[in-house]
Amino acid sequence: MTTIRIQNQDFDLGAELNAMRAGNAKIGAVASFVGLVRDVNDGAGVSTLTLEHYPAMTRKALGGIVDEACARWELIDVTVIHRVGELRPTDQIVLVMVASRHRGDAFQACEFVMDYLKTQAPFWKKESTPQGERWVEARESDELASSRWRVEQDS
Amino acid sequence: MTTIRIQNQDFDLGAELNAMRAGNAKIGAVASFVGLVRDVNDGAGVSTLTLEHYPAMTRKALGGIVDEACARWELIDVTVIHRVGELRPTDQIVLVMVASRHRGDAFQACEFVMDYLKTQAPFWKKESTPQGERWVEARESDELASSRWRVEQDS
Amino acid sequence: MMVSVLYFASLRELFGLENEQLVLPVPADVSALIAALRARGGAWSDALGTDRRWRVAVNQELATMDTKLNVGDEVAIFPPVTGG
Amino acid sequence: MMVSVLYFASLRELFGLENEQLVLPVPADVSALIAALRARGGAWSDALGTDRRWRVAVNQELATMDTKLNVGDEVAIFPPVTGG
Repeated sequence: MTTIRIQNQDFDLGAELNAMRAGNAKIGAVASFVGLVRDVNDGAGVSTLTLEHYPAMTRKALGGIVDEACARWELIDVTVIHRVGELRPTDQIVLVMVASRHRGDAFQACEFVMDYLKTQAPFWKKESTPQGERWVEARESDELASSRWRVEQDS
Repeated sequence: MTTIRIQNQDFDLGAELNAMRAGNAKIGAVASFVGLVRDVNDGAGVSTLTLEHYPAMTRKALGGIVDEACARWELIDVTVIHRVGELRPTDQIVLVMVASRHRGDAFQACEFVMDYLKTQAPFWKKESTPQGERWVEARESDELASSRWRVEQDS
Repeated sequence: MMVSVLYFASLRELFGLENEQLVLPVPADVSALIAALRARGGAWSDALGTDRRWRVAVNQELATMDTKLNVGDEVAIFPPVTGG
Repeated sequence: MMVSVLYFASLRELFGLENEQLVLPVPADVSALIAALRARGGAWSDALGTDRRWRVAVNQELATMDTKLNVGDEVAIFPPVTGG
């Protein structure tokens, strides 16, 4: 089972977990990741963060990443929620929640989905700082995090 | 910052996250793990699961594990909640939630705490099945999961 | 042969353009499209120079320079993604 | 030298005992305590045999067979943990 949502509104981590576990008593492990807006990035204060995306591609990209995770690990349920629009520090940006029988699968698949989302899902962040607006630069470390999953599969 | 709770009552994942992120706009990443009661274990149906612990040692053991995680990774906040008493399928057993600036630290520390908790924190599960009561056997895979963190530090 | 071209994020702002229809000689691939855009000079040759980082998707899937283009394809050009 | 000994989970049920005070000759370590318990025979020698899996904590910290014991120590003997 897979739930993918792109939305302006906030989400509730507890409600997402409750929806997932109510449906399936085979679930023994749920690993989650939530990304938050920080008030400082690359040394500058951040007052708002605006998320733009490429709607026609976003759902396709996220669906592909989740399908790949389901092919690699034994998963029971996956939920991905990504917000778009204007956010503020401490706001929630993204949720990846993965349910499985045992924790190893849940942890690995959750981190895999985040690493691929960070490099392959068409979202872009623009920060508003005291020095003006600026587009967030992609991080080399995200490319590395994503590439290690390729290495693992090849070896 | 660290929160460790041993309790009979349930917990709410969303509320724990909200408490954590409200306090600190430096948090960019929160990795969580929730363990749930499954309705089948080792091939037998499970109607209730009773968790016993060694109170004087539990808090000390969990505190030691969290301290070790804080020494190894750059963490901003950690919450560990473990329930005791009688639980039923789909009930929540344990929560480990780790906040950091970037996701790599949060993911690794969260999995580390779970792996150590599974082998070093004094909790024991007793299952009630149609064939009667039985104590859950420790898994070899949990020992392996825990030992790989030792290898990583030595190498 | 006509294709749709979409621009996102900093590239959209830099070019002052969200999307356009572009006619390319057949057969064409992504590198031919990029070459045509670079030929406009200014911000185009600057942002799409080989030393700058950008990504391209064809029909909503990440593509490479040698990905073939067909009539009616939707090509998107954007900076490396930064969501999550 | 008196120490407190606590039993948990399946061992508590097997021995029918939650805790006891035990007198040991000085100096003593965990292996001396285990040997004294095994000498009781029956469930004791069976459950605490070297081929069975059990853990020991001294003053609430995981210990090994050669961990030294001091007067008043709290020693806990229990099966491998299964929480989480």
